[in-house]
Amino acid sequence: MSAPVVIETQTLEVSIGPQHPSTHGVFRMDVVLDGEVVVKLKPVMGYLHRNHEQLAEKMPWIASMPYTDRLDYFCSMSNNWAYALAVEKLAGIQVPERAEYIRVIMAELTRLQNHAAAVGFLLSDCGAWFTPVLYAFRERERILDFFEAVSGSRMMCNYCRFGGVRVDLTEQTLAMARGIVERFPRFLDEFEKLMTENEVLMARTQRVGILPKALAIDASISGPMARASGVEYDIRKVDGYGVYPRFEFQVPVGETGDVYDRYMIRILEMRQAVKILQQALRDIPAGPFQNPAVKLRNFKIPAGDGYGRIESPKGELGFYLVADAAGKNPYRYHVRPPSFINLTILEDMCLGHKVADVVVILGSVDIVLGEVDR
Amino acid sequence: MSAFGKGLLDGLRVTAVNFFGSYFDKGRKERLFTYQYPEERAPIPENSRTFPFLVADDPNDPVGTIRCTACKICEVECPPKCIYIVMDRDEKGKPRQRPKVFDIDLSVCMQCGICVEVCPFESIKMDNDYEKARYGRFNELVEHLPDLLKPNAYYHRIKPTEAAAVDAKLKAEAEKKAAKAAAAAAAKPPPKPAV
Amino acid sequence: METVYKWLKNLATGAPDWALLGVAMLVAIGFLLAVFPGVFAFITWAERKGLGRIQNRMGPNRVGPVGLFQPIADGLKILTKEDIVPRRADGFVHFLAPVVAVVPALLALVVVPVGAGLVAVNLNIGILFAFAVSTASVLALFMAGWASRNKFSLLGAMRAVAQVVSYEVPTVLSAVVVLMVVGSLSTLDIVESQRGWFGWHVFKPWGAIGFFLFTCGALAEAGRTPFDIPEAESEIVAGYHTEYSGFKFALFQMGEYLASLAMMSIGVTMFLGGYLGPGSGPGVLGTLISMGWFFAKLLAMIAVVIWIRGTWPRLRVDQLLAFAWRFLLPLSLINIVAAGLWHFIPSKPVGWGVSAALLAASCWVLTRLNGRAYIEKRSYRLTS
Amino acid sequence: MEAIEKIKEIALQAVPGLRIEIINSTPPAAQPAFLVDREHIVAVARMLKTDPRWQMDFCSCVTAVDYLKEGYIEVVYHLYSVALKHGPVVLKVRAPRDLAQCEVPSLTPVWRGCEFQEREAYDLFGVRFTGHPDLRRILMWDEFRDHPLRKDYVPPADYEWEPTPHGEVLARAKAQGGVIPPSAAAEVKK
Repeated sequence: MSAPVVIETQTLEVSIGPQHPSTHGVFRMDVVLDGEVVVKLKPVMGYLHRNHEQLAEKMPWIASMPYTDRLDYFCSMSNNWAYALAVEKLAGIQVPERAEYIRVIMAELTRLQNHAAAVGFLLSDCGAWFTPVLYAFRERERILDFFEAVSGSRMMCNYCRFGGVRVDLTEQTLAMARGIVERFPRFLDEFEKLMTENEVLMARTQRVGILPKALAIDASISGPMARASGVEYDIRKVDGYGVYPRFEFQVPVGETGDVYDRYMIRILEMRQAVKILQQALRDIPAGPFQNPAVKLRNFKIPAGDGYGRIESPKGELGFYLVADAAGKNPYRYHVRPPSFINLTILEDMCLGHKVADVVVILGSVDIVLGEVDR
Repeated sequence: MSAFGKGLLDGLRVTAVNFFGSYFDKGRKERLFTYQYPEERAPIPENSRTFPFLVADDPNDPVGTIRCTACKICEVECPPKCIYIVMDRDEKGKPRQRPKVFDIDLSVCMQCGICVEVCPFESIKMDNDYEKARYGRFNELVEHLPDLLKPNAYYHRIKPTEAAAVDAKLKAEAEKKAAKAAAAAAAKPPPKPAV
Repeated sequence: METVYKWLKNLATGAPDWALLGVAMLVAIGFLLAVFPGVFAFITWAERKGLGRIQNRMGPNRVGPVGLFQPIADGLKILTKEDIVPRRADGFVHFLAPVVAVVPALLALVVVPVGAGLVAVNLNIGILFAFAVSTASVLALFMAGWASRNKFSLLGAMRAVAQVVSYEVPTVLSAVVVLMVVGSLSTLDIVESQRGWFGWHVFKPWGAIGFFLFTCGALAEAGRTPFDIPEAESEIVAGYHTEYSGFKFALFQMGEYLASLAMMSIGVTMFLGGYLGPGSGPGVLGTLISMGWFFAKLLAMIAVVIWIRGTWPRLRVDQLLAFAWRFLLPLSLINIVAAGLWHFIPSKPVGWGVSAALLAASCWVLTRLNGRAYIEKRSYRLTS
Repeated sequence: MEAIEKIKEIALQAVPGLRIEIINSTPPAAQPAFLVDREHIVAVARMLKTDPRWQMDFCSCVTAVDYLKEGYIEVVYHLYSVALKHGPVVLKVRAPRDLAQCEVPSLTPVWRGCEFQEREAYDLFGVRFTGHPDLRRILMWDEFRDHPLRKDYVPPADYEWEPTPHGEVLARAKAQGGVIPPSAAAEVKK
C-alpha cells in the first residue's frame, strides 16, 4: 500500500452578505469554506444600526412607541406590547381587562403572520421558489388588513398605549378577526400538505444545524428556537403576563433541535395560537379599553428600573427601562432583541455543514435585521 | 417506506389546485390577493392613516376658520420632529391664535399619529391619501400650510364616523362654553360707573 | 434538411446540386434558429405566468394580451443594459462563455426530428451526437464561473461540473435501453419504432423507468429544480452567471433554456414517441400535425418542469450527488437488465411481468436503502 | 424578599471577601438587585448558576447604564432559571466611567448568551469585559472611535450630510463652507 495522497487545498473566504438574497436583510456572514464545508463563520451586523436606544432616551416615554414598531417590523404589535408592559411595570399602571384581551388577540395574530412568513422564507431558502412565501403572504395579507382596519397601519401599528390600547375593537373588526381565525387552520393544512412531508425538504433540513438543549439554555436562546431544542420554556406560561393564564393552550417542544424541528415547532405554535385566539375572541369582555388615569402628555414615571419581557414570535423580547428623578424621558432604554441573541450560536450550528445549509440555518433562526441592529 | 414520494406528490397536488383555482377566483376570496394597482385600489379602512392634515371649518375661508391655534403641542410631541410652526401675529406683535407657518416634512414624518392624539383642538387629523410621490427629495417633500389645509367636509368624507364624533364633541364644548359665558355674563355685576 | 432538399430537387430540376444543398441547409438552419429561440421566448413567458398562477399571482399581464409580449419587452430591456465585466475578470473567457453556452444546445437540436421526416440532419449516430454535444455546455458554465473571478461564481461552476458529470452517467445509461431495444442510434429510427397503439417506449416497464431516469438527468443537466444548485439563488446568488449582465446574461439564459429544450426534445423522441400521434404522417397536413404533436409533447414536459419548479425545494449538493450515484445509477443498470429480459423472453406478457417485477422490487429496495439515511418521521410533545 | 436575603447570605458564605449589597428599587417596579463588586462577580455568577436551589442557567439580558452624575457605569445582568422557572435575579456591577479603568470581568465563560450582549455593551458604552473571548465592536463599525450611548457623547451636528454627487447636496455642503462639515472635521482630527 502506498501512502495516501494528500491534496493540498486552500480554504476559501466568502463574505455572504450584506447584499445577498437570503440573509434576510443587510446581514453579513464572513464564512471560511473548505470546499463547500464551513470551517469558520463570523456574523457581522450593524448595517442597520440607528442607535434606537439613544433616540428613545431623548424622547418622552410615549414617543418611543412608534419606534418600537420598527424594531421587528414583522411583529409591531408584540413590540408595542412589550414596551407598554415594561412601562406599566415600572409605573404601576393597571390595564383594563378588555385591553388585555385585545392585546392577546393582536399578539397572537402577529404570531400567526410572523410564523407563516418565517416558515415561508425558510422554505424559500431551501429553494422552494417563493411558493410557500406567497401562500403565507396570502394569509398574512388578511391579518394585515385587520391590523389596518383597527390601528390604521398595516405594519407600523403604534397600537398599544400605557394602560391600554389606542383604538377599541368594534363588532365589525371582531367579525373580521373571527373570519381570519376560522380560515387559518385550512391554510395550515394546505401548507403542511405542500411541504411538511416533502422528502426533499426532510432531507434538506433534518439533522442540519443541530442545537443541543444545554447549549440553547446556556446561550440564552429563546422562543421557537429554544423549544425546538427541547427547552420547555414559554414566557406566556412562566410569567403568565396579560391574561394568558386564562387560556388553555400547549407548548410544542421538539427533541433534536435541527432545522426541521424549528420548522415544525413554528407550525405547531401557529395551531396553538389559533386555539388561543378562538378562546380570546369568545371570551372578550365589554368595558373600557384604556385606563383613563393614564395621560398621554406629560406622562411621568417615578425613579427606578424595571425589566418587562414577553414571548414575542421570535423569542424573549424584553425592555429594560431606567427612570430618573425627572421621569419625563427614559434615563436608560434597552431592548433585549430575541433575534440578535439567537444569532450567538450561529457559528456553532453551521460548522461542518455546507454553504447551502448555512442559509437554511439562518432562515430557521428567523431574524429581522431591524431588531438585530436597532 | 412505501409512501416514499408521497410528500412530493402531495405538494404537486396543492400547487396544481392553486394553479387551476386561481382561474376560478373571480371574487378574490381565496386566491389572487394582489390588487392590480393603478386600475384597482385596495379599499381603505376608515382608521387608515398616512400623513397629517389640518382641518378648517369653512372651505371658503380655510385660513380664517382653521381650528389650529398654533399651540405647538404637536410640534413638541412629534417623535421625529417633523412639524414646524410659527404663530401668526398682528402688526403689534400680538398673537393671533393661528399658525402663520405650518410645515410638515413628509420625508421625516413616520405616520405615527401621535400629533392627532395630543391635539386638544381636534385640528390636526390623519389623511389616508397615499399617493404623495414627488419629483424631488428636499423642498418638494415639505408640505406647507396651504397644502395641509383641508375642509371639514373632506374629513367627513374620508372618516365619517370619526368626524361625526369630533363634530359632536366640538359642538358640546362650544355649547358648554357658551353656557358658561352666558352664566358668567349673568353673574357678572353690572360695570361700575366710572368715577 | 433532406426533405427540403428532395422537395427542392423536384421543384427546380435544372438547378445545380450544390445550390440546392446550400438552400436546404439555410432553410434547416433558419428553421432551427427561428423556432427554438421562439419556443424559448414563449417558455419564459409561460414559466413566469405558470409560476405566478401557482403562487396565486397574476404573472406578467401588462405587455400585450395576457402579457404575451413580455419576452419582447424583456429582450429589449436586457439588450439595452450595460455590459459589465468585473475589472479583474479574464475578459476573453468571460466573453466566450455565453457563446459556448448557446452553441452546443443548438447543435444538439440538429438531430431532433420535430415532425415526420423533419430532422435537420439525420445522423446515423444521432443520439450519441446529441449527448456528446449537449455535455459541452458544462464547459461554458465552468468558463463563466472561473473567468468571473467571483467566489460565488466559482462555487456555482464547481457545483455545475460535479453535477453534470455525475448525472451524465445515468442519463446515458437510461438512453441505452432504448438503443438496445431499437437497435439504432438514428433518431428517426427510434421514433419510427414507437408506432402503434401504446407503442411509445414510456408505456413499457423499462421505458417508464428509463423515462424517469432520463427526466431526472435532464433536469439536473439543465439545472432545473430540484437540481438547480449551480445557480441556487438563495445560496450562491446566481452561481456562475452572477457577474453577467445585459446581452451576455440573455445568452446564458437562452443557452440554459435551449439546453433543457434539447434534452427534453431528446426525451420526447426516445420515450414519448416523438412526432407520432393520431393524424401525423406524410403529406403537408400530416407533417404539420406531426409537428404539432411533437411540440405539444415538448410543451407538456415543460409544463411539468415548471410545475415542479413551483413546488419543490432543491436538494443539497451532496444529496444531489448521492441521489445520482446511489439511486439513479444502480436503477439504470438494473433497467438495462430488465430491458434485456423484456427483449429476449419470447412470450411478451411474461417478459412484461418479469421486467416490471424486477424494476418494482429494485425501486423499493433502493428507496428503502437511500431513504433511511436522510428521512425520519417525527412526533412532537405538547406540554402545558 | 427572603429569597433575596438568602441568596446574599449564601453568596457571602460561598465567596470569601465578597462585597454584596441589595439595592431596592422604589415601588411600583420594586425589583431588588444585587450590587456585586467587580472582583467577585464571576464567582457569584458561577454560584448562582450551579447552586441547585437557584439554577440561574438563563442569562436573559445584559446591558449597561451610564450614570453620568454619579460617575460610574453599571452593568446589569438579568438572570432567570429555565430549569426551575423562576426569576429574575438582577446582578449589577459598577465600573468607573473613565475609559481607561472601565473594566468588568466578563460573564461569557459562565453564560454563553452574554457573548453578543457584552460586545454590544462594550461597543456602545466602552465597558471592557476582561476575559471575553472575542471583544470587538458589534453594531458600530470598527473604525468608530466613541461610545455613543454614554451620556456625554456628542453626536455629529449634521447626520444627513452625505458626499453624494447629487447637486443640491453638494450645493448645501458648499454653502456650509467646505467639503467637510465641522462635526465631521472634528472626527477627522481625532
